[in-house]
Amino acid sequence: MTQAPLLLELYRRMATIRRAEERLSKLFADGEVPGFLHLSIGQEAVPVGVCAALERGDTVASTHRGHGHALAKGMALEGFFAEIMGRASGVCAGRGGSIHVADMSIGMLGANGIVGGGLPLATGSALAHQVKGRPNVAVAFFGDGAMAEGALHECLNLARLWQLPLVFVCENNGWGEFSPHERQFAAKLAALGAAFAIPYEEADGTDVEAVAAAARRRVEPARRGEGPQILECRTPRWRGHYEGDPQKYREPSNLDAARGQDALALAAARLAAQGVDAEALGAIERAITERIEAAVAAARAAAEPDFAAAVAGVYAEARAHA
Amino acid sequence: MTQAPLLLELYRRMATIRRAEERLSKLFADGEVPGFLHLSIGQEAVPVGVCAALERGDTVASTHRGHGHALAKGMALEGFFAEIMGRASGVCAGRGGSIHVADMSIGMLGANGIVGGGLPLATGSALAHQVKGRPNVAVAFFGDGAMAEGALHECLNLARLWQLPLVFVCENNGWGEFSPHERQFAAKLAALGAAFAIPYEEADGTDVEAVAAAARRRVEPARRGEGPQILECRTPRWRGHYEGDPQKYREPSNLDAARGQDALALAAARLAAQGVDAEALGAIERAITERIEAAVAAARAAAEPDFAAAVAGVYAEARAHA
Amino acid sequence: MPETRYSAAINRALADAMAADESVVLFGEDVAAPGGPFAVTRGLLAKFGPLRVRDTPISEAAIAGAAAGAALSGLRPVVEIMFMDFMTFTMDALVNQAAKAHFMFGGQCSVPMVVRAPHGGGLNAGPQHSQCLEAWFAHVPGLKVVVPGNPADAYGLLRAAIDDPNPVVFVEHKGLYGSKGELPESPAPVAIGAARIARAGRDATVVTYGAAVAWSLRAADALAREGIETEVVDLRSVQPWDEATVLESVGRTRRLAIAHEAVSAFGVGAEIAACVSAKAFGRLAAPVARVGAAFMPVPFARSLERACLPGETEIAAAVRRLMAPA
Amino acid sequence: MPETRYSAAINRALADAMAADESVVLFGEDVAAPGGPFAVTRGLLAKFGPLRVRDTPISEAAIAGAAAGAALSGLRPVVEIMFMDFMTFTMDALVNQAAKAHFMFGGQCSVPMVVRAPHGGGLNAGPQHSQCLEAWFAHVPGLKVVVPGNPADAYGLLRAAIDDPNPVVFVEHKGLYGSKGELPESPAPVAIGAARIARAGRDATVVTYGAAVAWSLRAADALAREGIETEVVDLRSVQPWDEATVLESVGRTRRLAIAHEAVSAFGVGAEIAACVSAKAFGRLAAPVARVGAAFMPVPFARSLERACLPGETEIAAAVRRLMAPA
Ligand SMILES: Cc1ncc(C[n+]2csc(CCOP(=O)(O)OP(=O)(O)O)c2C)c(N)n1
Ligand SMILES: Cc1ncc(C[n+]2csc(CCOP(=O)(O)OP(=O)(O)O)c2C)c(N)n1
Ligand SMILES: [Mg+2]
Ligand SMILES: [Mg+2]
Repeated sequence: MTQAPLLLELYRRMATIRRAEERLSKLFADGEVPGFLHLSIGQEAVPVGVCAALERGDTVASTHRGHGHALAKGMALEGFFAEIMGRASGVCAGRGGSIHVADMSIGMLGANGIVGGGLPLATGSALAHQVKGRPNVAVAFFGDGAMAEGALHECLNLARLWQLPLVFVCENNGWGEFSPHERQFAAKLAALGAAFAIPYEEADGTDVEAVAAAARRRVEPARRGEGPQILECRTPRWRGHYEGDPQKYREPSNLDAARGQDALALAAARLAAQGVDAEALGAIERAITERIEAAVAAARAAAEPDFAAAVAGVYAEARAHA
Repeated sequence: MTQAPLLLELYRRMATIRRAEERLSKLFADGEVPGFLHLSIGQEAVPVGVCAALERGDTVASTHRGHGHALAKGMALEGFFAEIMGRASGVCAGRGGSIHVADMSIGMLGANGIVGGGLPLATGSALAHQVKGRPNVAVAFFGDGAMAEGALHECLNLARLWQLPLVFVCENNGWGEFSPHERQFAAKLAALGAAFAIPYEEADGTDVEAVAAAARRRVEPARRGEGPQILECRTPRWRGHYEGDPQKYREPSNLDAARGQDALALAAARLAAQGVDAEALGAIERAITERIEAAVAAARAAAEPDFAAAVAGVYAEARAHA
Repeated sequence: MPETRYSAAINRALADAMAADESVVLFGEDVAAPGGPFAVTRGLLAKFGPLRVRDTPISEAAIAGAAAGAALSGLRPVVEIMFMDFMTFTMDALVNQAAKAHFMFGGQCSVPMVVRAPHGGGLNAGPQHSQCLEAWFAHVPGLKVVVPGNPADAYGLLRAAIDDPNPVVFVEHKGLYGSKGELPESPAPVAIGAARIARAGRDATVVTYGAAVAWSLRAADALAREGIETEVVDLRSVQPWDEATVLESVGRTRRLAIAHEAVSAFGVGAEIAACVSAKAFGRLAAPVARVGAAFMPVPFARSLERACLPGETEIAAAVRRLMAPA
Repeated sequence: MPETRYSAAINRALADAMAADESVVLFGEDVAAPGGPFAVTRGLLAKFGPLRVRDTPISEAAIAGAAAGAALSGLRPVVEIMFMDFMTFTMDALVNQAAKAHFMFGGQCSVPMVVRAPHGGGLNAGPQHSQCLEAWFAHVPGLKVVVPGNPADAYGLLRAAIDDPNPVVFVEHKGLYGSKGELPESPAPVAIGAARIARAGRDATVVTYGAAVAWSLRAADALAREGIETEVVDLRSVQPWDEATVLESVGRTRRLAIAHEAVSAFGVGAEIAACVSAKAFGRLAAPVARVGAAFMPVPFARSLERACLPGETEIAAAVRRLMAPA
């Protein structure tokens, strides 16, 4: 069993994601977040568990539902909120928004508006680790809906042929937008992995300790040069596909079942059993809330992005040539 | 054991393909065939065996190595040679050439310059059979090199989800252009089929009777509405990737092994054992040669394609609207 | 002439086409049971059943490719690609297969398929959910590209697109779905390739399409208050585009601005400007002006997106410059 | 100044770039062990080893996408797409990922990758193996598009493309691989975006790129015999393109023809024609002419392909029309 300090830290990270997204939901409702907003509330154990197995130099390619990946990999709340609120101080200077939060300094290669879009990016990132001889792995997060994209097939194959240090992490929340997974994909990821001879493991995506342990078991062989690995986490989708989605296509029982799986509550119960009292958790929550409110306030106070800078920012500057 | 008359007919079809392609090879060397020429010499048992299980209304999407599929499905030699020689009387009016021979009247949806390009076309054709309630199947021929394209994954999935009357036929000749299959694809097609719960069968692609029997076993369930099927045929690549390819990348032993597998010789030996003598086969061969020479002569005599007709042929004519 | 939403007009065109021809089928991501991501296909599953109206997995390449194969085998598929940005995955099926089959098979077959794809920004949906990529398709012989700007055209052009024996990219605008306009009780198809004079004027011509038609009309209103009478030509389709109508209008006004939401550089407006500049050479009173998005990915933040995308103000300014003495 | 083949110049640029920078890696279908389908990458596997030079499976989408991911993580990948026609599969990786990453991540990163892709006809390779699709990429903010027309430029522009922090589509021409030209002993990079006056002339300007440069020079020779002095401007890159050099030349000659192998409609020439017609308005002696392929898929048969694709004759004819009194 994990020691309380580690679990407590995992709890803190999960709670940060949960509270940050709850705050975003409110900001969205109030018109302070433009565009589409896809929340990962309920799924926090996956990014937090997986990123607990990663090092700073490891890289992560994410999805449209990428807030958890960004924060779990270490993105600062200030740049995060400012970006999603469209400010100049955003981590992407307000040009990307929720679907594109990225922080190269911590190996977070970006949330991605293209379903399956992160798969080839992570494949290439793993190639870079391999060529450069770095002791790092790349992680490709993808949803169950992304399994149907040809990119999965091509990347499983390429990663296996080249024995890349790449961990495929599927966040299987049972839904691709408004359609249940069963109606979208006819294969099991385990069987696909077996077909490519890629080690596969499933973890309970509500149990952050289980995810962290499984992630370590997948990351370490990849890091040692034993080739790609697959981790599939079943995880609940608590919210609509995006904020504002009335979820008419969803049975109330399905929603109830999802809400019954609560990674935070599970971790809190374990912590309680280990003697971490409500008081301690409350203090953590208060600290999180303070940091979030500070980030929101800073974002509100931040400047609008500068259009001239954006115009000048389409191309990276080339070295001068004759 | 198949009765001689059927095997004799299969022999005749295989010999037609072999002699036609040998003739093309000569015409190409003589400068009478423009462009690229991919020959399927040595692989004749696959198209002939598979098409023996098909009916006229069944549809076939082919590959860049599509002469065998075209002739086995019933394309007339005249239009075939004229097309590959670039004449107005070609089955595609000289606009497509070898890589695009097609004959919609017999359900031959075209050879295809795009590796894997036939897979979605056949998927759609199978959908049409299903929607229209036709008792037909579609066949997607593809090479082992095409397995790496995402299209395979997407189409396996779609065909299985919709239980389409679609037979995936892989012609595994061990090579994708200049690279051996093992270095291009890390999975076995059988395992991929299993992952999607699509029935899979392998057949010896040198044995036309074995291919025909296996094809019947795959086509009939698809026709009955039991969903997609996979047939993989190992088959030898006798020639270079295209005519003119010096095959420097290939071990002489690999080439010798391929040339040792001869679908025509195997069928001839069986026919001999069944009492069909060399005389009878000789007569068949002579008839084939005559038809081929007539087709070549006709193509040579045929007009150049008309450019104005081509310009006018970019769009199909729409009905008039207000 | 009841008022109808653009999305409802599309829905009705689909329903009417499906009722008229059993070969018309519909598939795409979330178009059946959920009724479409923008609710455009709502009710069609119930009306026409699961054989003809299908949800697909997230497999854009297979969606487009299967549509081409189905069209070769007797269906008239209408498929939806949820955002035009994802047409990137359909390029092979559309360009190498669908666009070329009629030609390269010597006229043996046609490929009657429609790909519906909403383009455009204005929703702060960011760089990967806002693009206008119609110029790519207009450059491909064998494809048609239709861009309706109002509900009546959405209906009529979609009926024509479905009837058309060629592959048609049917470009909708996300920002127009909620807009209203008149739709006759028994609406008729609208011929692809025929522009519409959306507003007559004698001083300058604005050639435009899609959502930019409304911006142009508003610009024309503003200009009229300054005494500038602007003719607004709604192309309705960009491949083919109605050169005759455009040249006729420019022949009268001698001044042309082209307005679209796509990036100007190498956009649809370039072809029109090149063509008109050549064919009306010596008869223009001012250089042809182009109004389009700034040359950048469509940015997320509200102020950035507003500054990036063109609108009424930019169009009016362009026309004013046309009118300025040289 | 030894004579070097275009393909050898590319090979040398790759070798020199790989020797100069360990981050440069190469992958694509049959580029390593077999040395490339057109033998362009021959010998590089032996020189730089299997870690940096790799054969890939037939997975164009993953090739381009992995290149983008590798570029984000410290490599400078150069990948080959065997025929430009297959770039259809790379559109998402290039357009939605590579082109936008620098911008949409707020300048945090760059995407230094090169996609080499041979375009063009002349081999009777038919509709799916002959296309010139560079206009698509030129329309995408964030991409650069380079089109060398001779060995020295192939070398110099490829070195610059590999050095460039942005994704570059490097367009080669299959018909040029065997062509020869001078390459200095120590060739230098050539700046992307700077055109080259390939031949000076006072009467008319032909703006061109790629294989059409040679056709234009031959046309200029023919025209010179008729007393028409044609200036030939080799753009060398079409995104960005060297507006200043073109405008300067046209300012002198007052006559412009644009020649490329791609289909004219909505092609690269449309942008140049639109831009020059506007910026040199009133100073042109004749309408801007465009020479390009007929609006059709590139047909297979020899006579059809010849009639479809432009060449010296068409370019010369266009210039003669420019010179004709109005
Ligand atoms: C290529 C592409 N196709 C379609 C979409 C629209 N889309 C956005 S999210 C989504 C569902 C994705 O499902 P899944 O991968 O399971 O992720 P989840 O939303 O469940 O986290 C779809 C279809 C897209 N963004 N990109
Ligand atoms: C999309 C695409 N990528 C690459 C090619 C170039 N190419 C033509 S055939 C071929 C090899 C195909 O191998 P396989 O599918 O095994 O067929 P075979 O040639 O062995 O019959 C390649 C790479 C192509 N035509 N299309
Ligand atoms: Mg999901
Ligand atoms: Mg093969």
